[in-house]
Amino acid sequence: MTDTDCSMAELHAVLLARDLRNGEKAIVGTNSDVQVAACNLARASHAPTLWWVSGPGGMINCNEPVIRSTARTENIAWSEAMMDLPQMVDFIDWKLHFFDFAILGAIQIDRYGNINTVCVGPHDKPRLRGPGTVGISALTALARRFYVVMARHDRGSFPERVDFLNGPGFLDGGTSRTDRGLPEGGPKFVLSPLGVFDFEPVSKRMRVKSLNPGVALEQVHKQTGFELLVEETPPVTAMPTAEELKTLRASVDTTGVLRERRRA
Amino acid sequence: MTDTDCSMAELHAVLLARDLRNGEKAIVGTNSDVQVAACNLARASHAPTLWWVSGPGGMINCNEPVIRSTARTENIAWSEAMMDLPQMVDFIDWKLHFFDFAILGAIQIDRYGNINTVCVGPHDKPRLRGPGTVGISALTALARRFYVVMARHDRGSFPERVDFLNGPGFLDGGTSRTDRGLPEGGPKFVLSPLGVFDFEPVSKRMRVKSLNPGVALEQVHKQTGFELLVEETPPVTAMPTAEELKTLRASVDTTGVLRERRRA
Amino acid sequence: MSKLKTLSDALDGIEDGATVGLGGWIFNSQPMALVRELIRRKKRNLRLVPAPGSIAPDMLIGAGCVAETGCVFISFEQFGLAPHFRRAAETASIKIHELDGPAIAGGLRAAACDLPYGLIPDMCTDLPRVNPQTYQPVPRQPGERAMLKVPAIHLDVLLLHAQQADELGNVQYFGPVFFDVLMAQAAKKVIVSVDRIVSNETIRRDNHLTKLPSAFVHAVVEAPFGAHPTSSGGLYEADDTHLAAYVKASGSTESFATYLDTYVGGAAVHADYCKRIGNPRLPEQATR
Amino acid sequence: MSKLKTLSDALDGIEDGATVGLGGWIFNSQPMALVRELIRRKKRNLRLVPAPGSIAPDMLIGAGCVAETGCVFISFEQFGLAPHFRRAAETASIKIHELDGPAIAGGLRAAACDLPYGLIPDMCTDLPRVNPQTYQPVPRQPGERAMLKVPAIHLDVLLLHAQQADELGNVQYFGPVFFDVLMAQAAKKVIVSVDRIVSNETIRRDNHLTKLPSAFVHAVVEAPFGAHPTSSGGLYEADDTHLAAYVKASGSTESFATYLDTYVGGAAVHADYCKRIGNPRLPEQATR
Repeated sequence: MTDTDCSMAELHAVLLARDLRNGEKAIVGTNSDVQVAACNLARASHAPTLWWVSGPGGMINCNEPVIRSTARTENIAWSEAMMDLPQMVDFIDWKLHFFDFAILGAIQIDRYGNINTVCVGPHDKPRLRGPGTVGISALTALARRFYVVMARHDRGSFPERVDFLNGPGFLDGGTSRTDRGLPEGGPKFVLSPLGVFDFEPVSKRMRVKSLNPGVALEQVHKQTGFELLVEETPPVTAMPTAEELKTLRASVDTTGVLRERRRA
Repeated sequence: MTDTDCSMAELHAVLLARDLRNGEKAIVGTNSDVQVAACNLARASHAPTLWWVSGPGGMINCNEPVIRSTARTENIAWSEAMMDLPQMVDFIDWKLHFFDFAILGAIQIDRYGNINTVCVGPHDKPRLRGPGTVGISALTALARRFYVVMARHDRGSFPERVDFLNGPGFLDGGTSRTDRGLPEGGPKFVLSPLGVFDFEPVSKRMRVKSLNPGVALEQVHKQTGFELLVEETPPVTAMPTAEELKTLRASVDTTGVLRERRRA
Repeated sequence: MSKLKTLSDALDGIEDGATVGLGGWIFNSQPMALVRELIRRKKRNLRLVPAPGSIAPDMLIGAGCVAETGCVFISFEQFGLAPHFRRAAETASIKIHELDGPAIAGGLRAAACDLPYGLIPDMCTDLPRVNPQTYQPVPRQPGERAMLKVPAIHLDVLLLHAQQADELGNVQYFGPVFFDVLMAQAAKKVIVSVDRIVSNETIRRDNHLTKLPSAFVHAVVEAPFGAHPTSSGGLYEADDTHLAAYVKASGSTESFATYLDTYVGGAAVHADYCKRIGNPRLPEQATR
Repeated sequence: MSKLKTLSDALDGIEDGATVGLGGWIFNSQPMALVRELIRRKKRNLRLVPAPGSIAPDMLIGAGCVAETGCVFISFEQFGLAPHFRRAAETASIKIHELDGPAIAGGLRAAACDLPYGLIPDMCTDLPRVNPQTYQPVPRQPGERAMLKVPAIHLDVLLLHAQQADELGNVQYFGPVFFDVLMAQAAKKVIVSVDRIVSNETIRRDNHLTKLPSAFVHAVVEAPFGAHPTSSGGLYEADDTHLAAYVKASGSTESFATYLDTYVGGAAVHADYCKRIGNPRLPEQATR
């Protein structure tokens, strides 16, 4: 094991942290280990005034160097302030107190970056019933951008069209998102075990941005339920540097919550 | 001075306290000395679980034996809890979290117990501009009953019809209040320097309940801008007992904020 | 006028078919002692309105108490999907009202304010398609943002768990309140289990922790570890072993019946439940 | 990314005609240092949206800065009516938008949520008659409660006073927040004067006092006694002598010009003002 070996969760935290900027505002949902790690890694390196709030618990800028669920009471002792939940629901608008970004997981994501956490199959008798929507509709609709972290990458989880749309991405592509009255925004990157994906600026179709080490383009095509755009030969995902991993492990995730996950 | 001599403010606090019951919920506005004294006197005697909240500051069941403005930070140290103001605005409904009563002052009150704290004369160019409405509209509309404490009693302050109606009493009398969609409720007593007034149950017209010591009925009629109902000869207002004044001064208003006011 | 009641007395008067709110958040402060008592009493056809939850709505569904449920989020997170909720959805054996955060918040606030409905932005999701009763289009003026109206969510009764309260019903939270306070404002009756009853003096000393003033609360029940197997505001953590065992037991009708018999039916009062989980002890004091 | 600004820098960019919110409550936490600076800068035609207030809106009106004002409540309580507000109303020299508590709360919340309007119950008052722009009838379904819609109240800038903040803009209140937080959620720009600047560590130590997280705040200004002559959350009481003198001075154009010259124009920076009121000192520490 070299000093840049890392788990998939660590890789995702580092890839996200690199894209977060100083002064941005973020909301972090449930199931939040990678999200918290990304925000606190950015704060510990290039974005010290990135501001984040725990969606469920309301704790702001928790800086404990241990990754905990964002709903946990223990986070209070390490926070600057608490927001209550109804106040937070009001706060998610897009003109005054917009959030710059949110990071979400999903059961399905489609070619236009719409996401589904509700069900596979028809809603009234689904083949698989997921947990539901919580804040996903508001965050994907109203944050300035969002990131999606997918635990799996196969034809079921990357279908042509989500079975249930509860997190609007680019809707039907093109200008359909803004045509239907949503603000500019939408998904910026999708991270999966196979690579990193973004969206072509005009058609808003998902495209390959980079492939994780050892992943072949052919494999990605085979495991995706729609035609992914590819421009030239995709590069290999830039893996975490020794410095990034050192900061992550020494200042953010000191108990190794992310490291224990599956290898990248 | 006998041991039952008291100020007008003390008299009003005692008269109000007698009518408040255990377990009731109340909201206390600005300009609140008599209101706070009435609530805490009732709590100190027959209504220990009367629950009251400071309208402006949100402090609940402040039990400091000193009368302070309900907006003051000092009340926090003596309270069970704080409610924030928008939460309080939501809380003033009439089906779930009704308030049992409120106590208000006014520039004018009319024969149907409607009150005015906005202006005398036309609104666009008033002869006298008052402070405004704050919570008065919601409290008079939605509390189960309210009390009005008038600093003056003359034809100007007791007109046939208020120049501006910002606190609904019985509107046009009879069933007009409920006809227009407001809940049952309305003013219960009016306290003025001259006496105590209530409302005839069917017509909802103001009537004389008792006259303060030394006040003649004729004087009251002369100083009132509408025809007051009188049933039989009104009794003399039952003045504070020695016991009531003792409790008020020893357990509620220990610094004599009310006592310093004008004699009753 | 004490509001302190026994578990059994506190739940008197809840009818079959009642609309029951459940507070907490996933593995935090699920009102489990109250939920188990509902199951012991064999309540039927309940209409649940759970805050984002886990075992509280799932166990009620598994025990056959539920006809309909709102769903904002019902999940077992690292342990997978909520087993009984999932099965009930996939077999269409209960009716599910799909909700998102803005709709539940808007509906609860409308109820709290006694308004027939509230307004939320239209997020262009599939939710209005599957739940047209909740998401109703609003006629729009030119240039106005697209909105939906969401009807008031009235709760007959709300079950909550918090850390401490006095007998008057002032309830204190050491941790976040999630949707608990908003739900309390929308409920006809609010029943709160707490890990311990304290004096009014204790409540006044740390009065910024009183998130439910007594006027919001109808009954408090002393139930130490009443949120178990979920966490309670820093007093105890979620019991991962128990949660995993619950999910496993939920795999078959028989094993779930055994689970219910052990922890619910066979534990007639809350003290029995505490014995079954090994009589854990609360920390002496954990306020901040 | 410090948000700490000088009084003068903080108010840069406020245009004549701007809609300016004023926080606090009557004689508590009126943002007076900021108000005096607005007057020094000779702002004109402001549209005020004051929380229930006293000297903050009154002095701006008296100094000729105001074209229109909302009025929920503007009073000098034991000192009588607000002298300049009263005169302006009685001579119809400014436009007054009469509001009640539900309308300002509903309008601010609609703005915070970026909705075009909010809903409130119809209380059968004369307010809709004199302010039909704010109180608009809603078509009613049979059996539905009568409601009014109130348009969103958008604030270009909001002026507040609180007790302490860090340079990042986390603002702490030792006392009640009144409408301050709701107004902050509805404002494009939030400027807060505080009696003292403290470290981020101090903010985190008593983090339940942080009522305005830094994301709500655009600039903080250190102005000890910045609420004078009104009170500041337990740090100092209202200065009754000064308030009475203000009311007296407001009796004639000449005496009010002298007042303004002494306390505003002639006190070019806030430190000069503190000198004029006798250089009072803050207590060392007064959090709870």
